Amino acid sequence: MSNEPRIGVYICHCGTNIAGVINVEELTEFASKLPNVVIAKNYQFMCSKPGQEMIIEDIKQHKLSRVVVAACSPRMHEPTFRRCVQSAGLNPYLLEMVNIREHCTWVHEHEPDKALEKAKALVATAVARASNLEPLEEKELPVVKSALVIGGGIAGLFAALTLANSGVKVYLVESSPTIGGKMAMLDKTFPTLDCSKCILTPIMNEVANHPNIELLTYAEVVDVQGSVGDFKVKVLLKPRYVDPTKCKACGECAKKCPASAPNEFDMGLSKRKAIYLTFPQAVPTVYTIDPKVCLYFTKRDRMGRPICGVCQKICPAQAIDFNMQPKTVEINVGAIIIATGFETFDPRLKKEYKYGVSPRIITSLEFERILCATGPTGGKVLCPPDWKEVPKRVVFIQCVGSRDLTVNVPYCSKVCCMYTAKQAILYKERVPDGEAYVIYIDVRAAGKGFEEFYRRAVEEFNVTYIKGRVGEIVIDPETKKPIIRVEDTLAGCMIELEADLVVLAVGLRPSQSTLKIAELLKVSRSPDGFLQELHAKLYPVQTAVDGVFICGCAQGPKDIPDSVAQAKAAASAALEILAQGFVRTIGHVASVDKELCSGCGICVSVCPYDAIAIKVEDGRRVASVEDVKCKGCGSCAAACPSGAMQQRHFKDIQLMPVIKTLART
Amino acid sequence: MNLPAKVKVAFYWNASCGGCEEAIVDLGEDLFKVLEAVDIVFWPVALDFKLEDVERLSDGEIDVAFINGGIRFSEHEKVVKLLRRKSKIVVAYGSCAHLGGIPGLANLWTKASIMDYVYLKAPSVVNESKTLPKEITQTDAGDLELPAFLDALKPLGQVIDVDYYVPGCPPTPNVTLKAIETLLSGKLPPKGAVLGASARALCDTCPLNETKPEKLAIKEFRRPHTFIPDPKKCLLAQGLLCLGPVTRGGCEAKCIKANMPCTGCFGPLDNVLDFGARALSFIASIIDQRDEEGIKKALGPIIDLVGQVYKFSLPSCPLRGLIKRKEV
Amino acid sequence: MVVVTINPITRLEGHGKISIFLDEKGDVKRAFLQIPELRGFEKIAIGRHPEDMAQITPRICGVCPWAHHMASAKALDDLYKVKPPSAAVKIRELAYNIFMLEDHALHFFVLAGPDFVIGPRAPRAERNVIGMMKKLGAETVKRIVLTRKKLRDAEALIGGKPVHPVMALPGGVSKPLTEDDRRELLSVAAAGLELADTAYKLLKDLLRNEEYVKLITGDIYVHETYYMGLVDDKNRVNFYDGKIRVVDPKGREHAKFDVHDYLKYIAEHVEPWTYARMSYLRTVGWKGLVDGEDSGLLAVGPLGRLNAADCMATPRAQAAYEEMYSTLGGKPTHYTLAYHIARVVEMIQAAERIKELVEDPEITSPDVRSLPTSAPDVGIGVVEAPRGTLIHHYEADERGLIKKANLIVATQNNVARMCLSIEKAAKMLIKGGAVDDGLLNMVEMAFRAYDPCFACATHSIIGRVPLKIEIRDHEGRIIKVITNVD
Amino acid sequence: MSKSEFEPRIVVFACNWCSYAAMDLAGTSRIQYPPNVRIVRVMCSSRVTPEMVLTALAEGADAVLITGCHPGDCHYLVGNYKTLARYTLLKNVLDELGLGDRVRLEWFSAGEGERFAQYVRSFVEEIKERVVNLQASTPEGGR
Repeated sequence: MSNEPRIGVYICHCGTNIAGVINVEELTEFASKLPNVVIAKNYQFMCSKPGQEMIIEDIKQHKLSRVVVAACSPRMHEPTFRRCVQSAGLNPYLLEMVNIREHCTWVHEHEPDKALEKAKALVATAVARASNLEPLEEKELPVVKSALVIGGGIAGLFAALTLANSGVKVYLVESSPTIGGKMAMLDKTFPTLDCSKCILTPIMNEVANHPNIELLTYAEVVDVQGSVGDFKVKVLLKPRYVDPTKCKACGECAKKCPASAPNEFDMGLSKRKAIYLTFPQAVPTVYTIDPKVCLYFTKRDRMGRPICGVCQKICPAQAIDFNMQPKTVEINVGAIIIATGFETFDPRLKKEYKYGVSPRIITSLEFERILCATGPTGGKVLCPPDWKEVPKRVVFIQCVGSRDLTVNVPYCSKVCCMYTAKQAILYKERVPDGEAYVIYIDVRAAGKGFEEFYRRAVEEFNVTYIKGRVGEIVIDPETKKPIIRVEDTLAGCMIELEADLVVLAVGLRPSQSTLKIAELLKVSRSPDGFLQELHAKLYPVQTAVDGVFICGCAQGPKDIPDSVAQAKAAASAALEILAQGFVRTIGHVASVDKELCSGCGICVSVCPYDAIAIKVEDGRRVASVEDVKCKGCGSCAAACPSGAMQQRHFKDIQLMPVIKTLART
Repeated sequence: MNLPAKVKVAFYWNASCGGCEEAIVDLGEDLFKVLEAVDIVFWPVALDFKLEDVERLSDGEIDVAFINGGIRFSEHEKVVKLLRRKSKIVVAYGSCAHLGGIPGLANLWTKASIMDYVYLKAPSVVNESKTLPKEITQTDAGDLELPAFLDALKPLGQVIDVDYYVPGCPPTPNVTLKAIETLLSGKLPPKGAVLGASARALCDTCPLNETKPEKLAIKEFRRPHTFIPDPKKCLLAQGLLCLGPVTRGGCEAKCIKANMPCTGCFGPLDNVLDFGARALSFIASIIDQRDEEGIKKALGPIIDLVGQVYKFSLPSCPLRGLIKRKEV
Repeated sequence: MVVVTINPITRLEGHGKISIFLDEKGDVKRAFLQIPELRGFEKIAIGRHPEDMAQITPRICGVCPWAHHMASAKALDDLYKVKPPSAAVKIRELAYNIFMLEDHALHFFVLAGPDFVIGPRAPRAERNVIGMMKKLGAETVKRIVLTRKKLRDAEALIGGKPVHPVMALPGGVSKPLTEDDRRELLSVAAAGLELADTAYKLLKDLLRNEEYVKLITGDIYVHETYYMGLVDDKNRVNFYDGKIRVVDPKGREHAKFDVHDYLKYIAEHVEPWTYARMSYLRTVGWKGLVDGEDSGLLAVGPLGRLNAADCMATPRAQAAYEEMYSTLGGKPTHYTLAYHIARVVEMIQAAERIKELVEDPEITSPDVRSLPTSAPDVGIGVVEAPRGTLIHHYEADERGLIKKANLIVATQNNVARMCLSIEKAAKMLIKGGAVDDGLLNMVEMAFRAYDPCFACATHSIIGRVPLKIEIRDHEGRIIKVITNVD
Repeated sequence: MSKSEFEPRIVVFACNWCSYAAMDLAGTSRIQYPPNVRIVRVMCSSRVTPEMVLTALAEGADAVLITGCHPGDCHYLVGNYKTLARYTLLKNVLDELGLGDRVRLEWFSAGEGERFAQYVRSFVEEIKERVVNLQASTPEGGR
């Protein structure tokens, strides 16, 4: 590069948007006299083909080494003009844009003189900055063509399938013994009333049998190192104590097993054995021993020997292995998709709803199990805990743990209105002479076929909707039945409603795994606790951590079709990186002058991306930046007490002239 | 620039404490070596050359003038301007000449408020006639003159053109020797350079640097008298406001070795515009709090932030001309 | 009207200036010592963290930073009402005695010594440290230089840096001493004693010269004033701690008080022709720059301390002390030049005390910090600086910041007497316009005795000392130039 | 100088993602505000150093406005928390130097174009008021 920069200044009329307010000729004249400016021109539409060609021509003819374009916001056309100067052989970072439209003529339309004065200051500033700009390089780093999907619910399954079908090797990690997630627990799905398992299990099998998918169930991600394109992930495989390669899932073991525990899959409404298969269609179809319950692990005789081991004795496949140990495997992936799902709100936090006080007050997910053919009642609608009485009046209460600031949940859980309508319909189908009431704040039925579905509940199934927020539920001391107290805000009167069964439509919360994974991967969470997308509209499945994507209810409450759509979106976003085969670093990353660095480590403390580390080089501690992790915020440059750390394109020597020029003019 | 074999050297002090003079004497045996290599033409502390003698020298005749202390009196201005004219190289020696030093903290107040306190309000003063020192006092024998107390203290570079700086309060013998060696070597660094010290911050040579945790995260800073720090662990990591990260190295970490945090007497590094502002930025960067209340809590014990970050450099702050000085 | 100005002569808070006015006959009409220096440390203190004062105040004087460091430390202990562990007190006292010895030695050997060793009227070219080297022998001088370095290094070992130490904190010191440190310090103690002995031997040799004794006890350098210094519970000289004792010109105890009462006894006077405040006894009152029993003027520093105390705190120093008073004809002694002798007596005490403290088993105790528990309020501390009594007085506001500071620096206590000394010497030595180099040096000697910081001397370390005095008539014409410049 | 004649200069630091976008939005919405502000674009408000603020003031700016994404919305996760900490400390020092009222920190989301314009309007008024009052109270006048 020659010593003195040769700057070309290009002022755009933007039709009358700029030229209609300020005198562009005068501005051009002013620009032409600024230091190092070789040429200054104006043109009607600089972003048009002729405008760009003019710049390209000038760069070549006048040997311009810097280009200043005074036009619209750089957020608008900086990429355009960067490409433009690049096509003329100039490094794209040697372009400087001046925003004289959004920040000047459009906001000072009625003060043309002052606007011109300001435009001059802005152009002078850009010229001052342009002189100190440096060419920057965007590096291309190779990408490992494999992906990790965390979570085996419907979102994780579709994310995995989409990637696998595109030829990407996928590791699917699920913390429970089977994939399928919460959807496997559902009876039917709204608004079409498809059988949930009927549509889910084929997908589960497809995943299990896919040659590109390696299923790691009963497993947890414990450590993640590296960055986009090259993550090194440690996965802990918990011991099942059953050899999955030998187990034929004949079920003999469970029949003989003497120990039992509440069945999580039935929300504790039924029991399972210490050795169990979560549900008959579980994938993998392999039994698992729960060491917290199993007598082999929990009880010893006087000699210190385990008191049980019956399953091992009777297993025809000899699959039982009590000595199985946890195992850590290490995998190398280019991208990660988080699909760790949700948990339901714990209604105990709403004390006035008496959940846990009366067995007649249950959650919607519990009711879902009651409705389900594989559930505790085989699909018959009966009252817990003795499953004898058919409830004749069921009251559904909406928004339990949603839109409720008293329990710190300001958001709407999105699915409860519709699943409640579904459950009311299913109840009425099975107990036609029963009464179904829904107490709601608002019915939110925005979705394809949703409003129609809700109308069906009201009109076809005579479900009674009462608008109001339940004040409290009391238990009748004699009948022991719950009595709901609510103000019907439409009728304007207090209502007391005795119910045989109360179903609390609990909201959705981020799962524990989601919280853990967020911390591990340094993905931030939005105030609601769910994972924070990079941008709510433009980058809804990306995160601030490059190469890490999110989908399903880990990102926020949503229904099945949305989860599936988002899963495919996350997969396609991951594919952008994986298919391209490389990642490109940005130009404006931090860089350290090691000669000046004292290794004090202040920069390490501020980096949100762990892109800086202190390394010992030539016996000295110095900061070292990992370009691919750096996102170019510049916080480290502001923190560096030595001036050793600088952000490229925003160095002190590039910003200070800007500030001085602006402060003086 | 090539210096003659026996260079002519002047030493001068302004509003200084004499510690810089002591620092020269503390060269011990090395002082004799230095004195052999140079010809001292002015050193009021040690030699009785008069200003007139300096005036008689031709312009540029002095090869190097080492000037310490800030400029606080009219006479200081007069002398340093004279020395500038007579010297090829002017070196601002020590924190006060370099940055203003601790006496520069007086710039938080107006000149009148200082006079008012020292001569009228101080508890031991008995001054019913409200006498203040003045520039000319008539006595029965004749007029007595005093130099004028200036509005503010200035570092040397704000009064005359300074070629080089030697940092420290006072500069250590090693720093002084290195600076003199550099000057005598004939290979002169670019103008404005800081001589004798490191190009990197104190942390670079601090024996405790490697004990720093990976990320510094301070929930609440602490003051040195409130707890007993672990002498084998980074003091900053323990919550003491150690300015080692922002302070030029070269002092051999003497304060740290005495279990006390760095207070910044060696001043900022080359790429740093303002010591205090840069210190603020790094201090803020390691505060592990996210809201205003938390940040204030973290800073809570550090009530006198100005006194911490500008202890040696207030007169060098770019805002010096804008400061609203306190009048009481 | 004729004015002789010696400028610059000294450092106090900076430069000093002597102005001598001659009348038409060429006799001295008036002579003034002016201090043209002010930095405003009492104002700088306001708003600071109290514990910072131990590092801020040493910047008042880089020659005696340890005195400010210690006075500040004691004021801070008092401010926070915290008692340092006894090992911490001993470490402070040890460092302080090392400093006292080193500072006194510099003055005796380099700054004041040549006046006596070479002779007050000897040519300037010889009356300096090079001349000392010839007279004492290069070996002795080299040993002195090395011992001084040893003492300075010991200061750094204990306090971080010799100039502007950092060790003192309210409630103790920042760093305990190790056994390794003790071994190092034992050799320092031995060297210190040797240094004090060398000085004492030299002094005794000098006092054998009757001419010097006559000079010391002559009427040029004598002022009857009050004397002030710290004494311990047995009225022995103490540099670090004790009560302030004042004796009158007859040697009778005038007052003995805790430093908290200093405002009852000490006041300061302001003159328009100097930036230095002048201390005097509030109990007597400001009577102008006059001496005698009615004068409230004080003398502090070595002579002030010895006159104000009943005896020394260590045996060899006590012997030297007794010898001094017998040589000078009893106690108190008002001879200004006796400062030099008193300084050597103090060097012996400092050296002996260093040894005692280094050998104290407790000196290596790790327990060197007491943590303050109460909020800062009012704190006053005192030490004996080499040049005299030094008082720091701080008050804190409700936020715990310094809101008020009063500093009575040693030389402020002496400055009035210095003015007297200079004027008297000038009047007695300069007559009929006869001003020569030797005479001017003798005027300066009146001033140098006080050691008002480092550069009291117009002595050179090397080479010639040019001096030029222009005497002008009342129209400003030069009527005479006295110079030794070639 | 009267209030109407005095035109203060305000240097505004804007982050690329939220506040700069808010200023763009003010433009595209043609919301008018006084031309006294001069905008410096950085990627994140956490790039703004106290030295930049000092430089702006020392070089003649009457005030400095630092802007960024709302807390929790930082494009770089936590950059604006660092900005807040740096600003809080700087403000502490500037208050002590009597210059605290010259520097502000304000968050603007990309959608707050109107609020930005409104903020600038009142900020400019406030500074005019203050500077003119100050001039009236000091005999020398002028800055």
